[in-house]
Amino acid sequence: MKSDSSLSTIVKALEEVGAFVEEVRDSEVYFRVTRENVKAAARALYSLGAYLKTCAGVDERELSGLFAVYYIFGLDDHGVDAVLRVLVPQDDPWTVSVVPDVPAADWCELEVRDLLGIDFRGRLTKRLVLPEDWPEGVYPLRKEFKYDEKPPRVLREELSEEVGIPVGPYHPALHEPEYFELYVEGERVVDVAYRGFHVHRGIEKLAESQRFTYKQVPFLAERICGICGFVHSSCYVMAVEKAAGIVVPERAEFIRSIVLEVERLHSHLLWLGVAAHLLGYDAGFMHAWRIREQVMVLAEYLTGSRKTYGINLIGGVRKDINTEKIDKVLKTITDLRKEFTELVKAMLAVPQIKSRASGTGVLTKAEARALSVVGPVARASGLYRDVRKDYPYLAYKRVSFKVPLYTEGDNLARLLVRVDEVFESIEIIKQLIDMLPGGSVVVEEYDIPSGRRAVAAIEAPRGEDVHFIITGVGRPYRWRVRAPTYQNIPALRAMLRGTPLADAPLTIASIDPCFSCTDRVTVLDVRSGRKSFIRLKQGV
Amino acid sequence: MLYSVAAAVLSLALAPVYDGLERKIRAAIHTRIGPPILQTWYDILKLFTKEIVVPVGGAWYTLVTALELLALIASSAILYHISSYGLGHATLLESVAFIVLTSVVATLAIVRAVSQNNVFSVVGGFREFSLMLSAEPFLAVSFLLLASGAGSLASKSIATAVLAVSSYVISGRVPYDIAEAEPELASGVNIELAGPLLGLATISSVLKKLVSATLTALALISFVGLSGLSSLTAVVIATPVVWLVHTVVSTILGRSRVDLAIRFLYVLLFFLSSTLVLSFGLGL
Amino acid sequence: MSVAKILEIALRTGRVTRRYPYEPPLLTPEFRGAVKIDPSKCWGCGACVKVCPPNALTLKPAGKEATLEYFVGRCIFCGMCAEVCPAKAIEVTKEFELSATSLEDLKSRVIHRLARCSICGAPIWTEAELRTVVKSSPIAEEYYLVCPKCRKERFAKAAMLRLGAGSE
Amino acid sequence: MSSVNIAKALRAIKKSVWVYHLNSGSCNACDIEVLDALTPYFDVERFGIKLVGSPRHADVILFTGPVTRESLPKVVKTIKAMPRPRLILVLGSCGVGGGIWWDTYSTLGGFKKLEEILRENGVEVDRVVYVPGCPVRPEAIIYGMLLLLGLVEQKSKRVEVVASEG
Repeated sequence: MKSDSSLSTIVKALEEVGAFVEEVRDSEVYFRVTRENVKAAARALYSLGAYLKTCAGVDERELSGLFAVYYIFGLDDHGVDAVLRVLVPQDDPWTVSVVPDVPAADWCELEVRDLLGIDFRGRLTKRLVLPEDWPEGVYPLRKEFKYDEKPPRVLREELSEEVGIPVGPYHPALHEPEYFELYVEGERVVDVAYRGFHVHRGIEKLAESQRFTYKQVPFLAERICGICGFVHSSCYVMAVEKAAGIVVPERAEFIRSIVLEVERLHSHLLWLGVAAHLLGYDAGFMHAWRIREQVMVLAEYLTGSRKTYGINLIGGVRKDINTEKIDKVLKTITDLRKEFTELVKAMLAVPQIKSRASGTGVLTKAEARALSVVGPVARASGLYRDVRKDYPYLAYKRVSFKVPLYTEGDNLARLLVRVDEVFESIEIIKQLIDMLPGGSVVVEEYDIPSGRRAVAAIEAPRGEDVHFIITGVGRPYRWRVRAPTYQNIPALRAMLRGTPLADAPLTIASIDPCFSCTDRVTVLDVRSGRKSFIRLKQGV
Repeated sequence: MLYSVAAAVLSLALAPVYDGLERKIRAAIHTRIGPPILQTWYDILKLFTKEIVVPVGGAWYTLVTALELLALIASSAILYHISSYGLGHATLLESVAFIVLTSVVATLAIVRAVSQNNVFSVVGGFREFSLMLSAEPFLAVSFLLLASGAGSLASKSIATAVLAVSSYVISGRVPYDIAEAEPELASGVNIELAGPLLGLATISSVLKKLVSATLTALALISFVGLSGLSSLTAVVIATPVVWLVHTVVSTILGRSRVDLAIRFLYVLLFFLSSTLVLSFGLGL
Repeated sequence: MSVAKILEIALRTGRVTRRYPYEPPLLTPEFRGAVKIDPSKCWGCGACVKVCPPNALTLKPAGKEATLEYFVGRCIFCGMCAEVCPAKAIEVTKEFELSATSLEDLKSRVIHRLARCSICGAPIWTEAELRTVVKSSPIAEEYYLVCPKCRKERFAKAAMLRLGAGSE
Repeated sequence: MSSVNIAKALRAIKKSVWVYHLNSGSCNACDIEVLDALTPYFDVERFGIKLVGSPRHADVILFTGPVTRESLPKVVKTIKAMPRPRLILVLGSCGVGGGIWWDTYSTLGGFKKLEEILRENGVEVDRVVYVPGCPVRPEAIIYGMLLLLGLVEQKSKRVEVVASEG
């Protein structure tokens, strides 16, 4: 993938703006850049076609006496990641923001500001990370902060003034505490404010605490999200293996890929059921989940648990697959294919589903590109983006499959992308089972040197999941997770504007939001400050 | 008269059972077992054992809920009274009283919804209003037409179709349950209710379904031309059958959106009504 | 009408409901439920405590005893403890009907008596662990009943003596 | 109304249990299993259990998550809105014992701690049943619910054994 010429183009472009190469590892190039030059460097990368994967603040004072901010850019055309490392002195912690050129950095810069106390110049900053009652000047990701410190709490009455139609924080459509405030005119949404990050559990900090070791973190990573947890644990172990140069047995890679696809099947079926429920078609919900139940049973049979599978280890997997399991997999996916085909036909024949899903929650291709959306949301807006193709990992380089692409960008297109992906996943599992190599499933002997860095990405059911790791002694020094929903939520604002109120829940659900993924470390308020008043007119 | 009262009382007592049956059948279409047939009764009885929480609005509010229930009982009583001699022979007074009562029920429900200090409830109330505006006039016209006994078989059939559709709409089922649409409105008009008041509202919603099913059953039985006790019995028996059809229809459809619902209803009902007028004009 | 297709599917499928608790649950042979510690096998070595990600297993010394506590209410059912247990004392069961009205009912404890250092009297390892060690490689009591600190001191003293550092 | 006749209340709801699902910052897995319990294979509607959209309608709250700092005020508000008796089924290892993040800076560490805060704010909880599981299986949710209603016996018992003398 990585050709020397494309590498030298990138290096040359960045050296022109004062950055220099720090390290080249596998498909990652690390650049050092001063805080004054970071904006120009980011601009240079953007003009080469890069997109921002995420940024991360690291307290490197123990290593170099400085703070560091990493900007991770993906150049998917070249299959290369370019990482900018900006060093920030601890007694004068500020850097220049890249947001004016790279809007996608908005959230992660604010996260760095609030969790590490680094100020960003040249952009609007506001205190919004962490709960409102969190004291000033306490930064959880600084090393001197203990992971189990609990600053005094003030129980405040919240959301007393309700200006819009509150959807949440407890709302039957979401099943997760999130808060959207919809500003409506009649029954049409004119704007939306998002108040999220209720599920901040301090996972990144916990992983670098004394309580955890490299081997235990996969179980923590799995609990970032109860739907796509295996993606997170796989991505974590992949990042560690990459950093430490551990070669995983091929059979383990295949098993991981099979389980990842099983997880995608259950996730998409779950989503389809929820979408049907939101459209008032409970029969669709029940039948989708009835079909899904067999996938859950299969997952338990393969891994030992219906969810949070717990089979990932650094160096491989804990459970092997035998012939009985292979038979069960093949039988389940054959039945699934048949039943799913029928169900989709029946569902799409329901007039309300077609009429309410099509033309609502539209995200154009241009908007999708500008907002760097990922996964089915991107593919439904005509953006060809799939980590399994762009950065092939595990066993995906060995199988052939199609990436479903729709151009309408509406709720129906996102539904159809997921439907197509179910069929593709079934095909992928079949191929993987056919080619399953022999051998062991885990390497026991390995060594993880400290101070290594790596970026790993996996195509989760919801889109690209990125993990960035800096190794430490016995445990990660810094572990940064960027879940797909993190990237997709900002697109909701574009999608919801002009959508009928009745379709707002479906539109919110159509990005298949997973707030627990997004919220691991942050609390965020994008309330625009603009208070449009509601006019509740009669429905017509 | 006595028979009509007996039929009305029987149907009122059976309505929650029909509702339980509806849930059972819906469950069967979902490939699951579902609740016991008496489940709706259990729910109502439980709600009445709960403490009374009077929402903002207080006594006025309780009054509206009780009045709504009374109006529903009265309208079903009228229907069973009419049943004893067939829809074609209803007096003008009876027909008008029925129409007025149905509008009163709808109006009270809307009043109840919008008088609450809750956005969801208010939105739900407005939706109910728009829905009522689109269904109620057609219900009235077709009912009065059938009650007058005039017109040919063709025009009667069309009027029955209009009545069947508009009475389905007032039953508050999918796709027209948009007033209490759970996903976006968190049970909408009922959100602020609790305990016995919610119990009353639950009975009201069951009775709405009863009135809707009885209405269609009555119109259909009228074609057969029965009268007296046999007509009454036929209506009482046909009611759960219509209820069953309503159940299946509501299970295989999704929820509509207020604008789509109204557009669809207007198109359908206007089409049917113009055919009706045409058939009258041509004297078919 | 394909809208009605769902009826056909439902008719063909029938009812799939498991009448749990009157019918057995939908368990597979691989299911990992709560773990069970066999007190007759446990040494109290604490390997499981070290590996347990949520700290559902704890080993706390108190006076003459050390208590290995398993709090199933925090367990994540990963089964890593059973994998690392050197005594094979931990078994992963299929138990999932764990509900309880109080948190105390969710705790199970194995109490180990602590052996004391014959020199300084400080608690060292559990008696069960010492027994196992002695069984596998017999050593004299004067060695195994001495805590590492005292052993180090004793060794230092002996070495000094050998070096002729004297008799102060 | 400080004392509530729990036995009477439980009898009243034995055949009709309306539940409200309250997520205090869980990972979603338990929440998905709650939904799963409604679907054909488990079908809790056969016990008269129904998911409702407002805490005012609820007989029982299904509580998941370790209670994050951010969700705390809203959780308190929601439980307050529930009429007495307040019956709560705490689902999953997070709610029961705080889960894998029981001691981090941004979680409270489970329902026990929340109960203290609720009491400080004058919100009484009448009965709690803890259901461990990570995530809880749908069957475990059913079992917990039946235990709350007093229809099954509790299996878990506090065990304390002295290790064998060898």
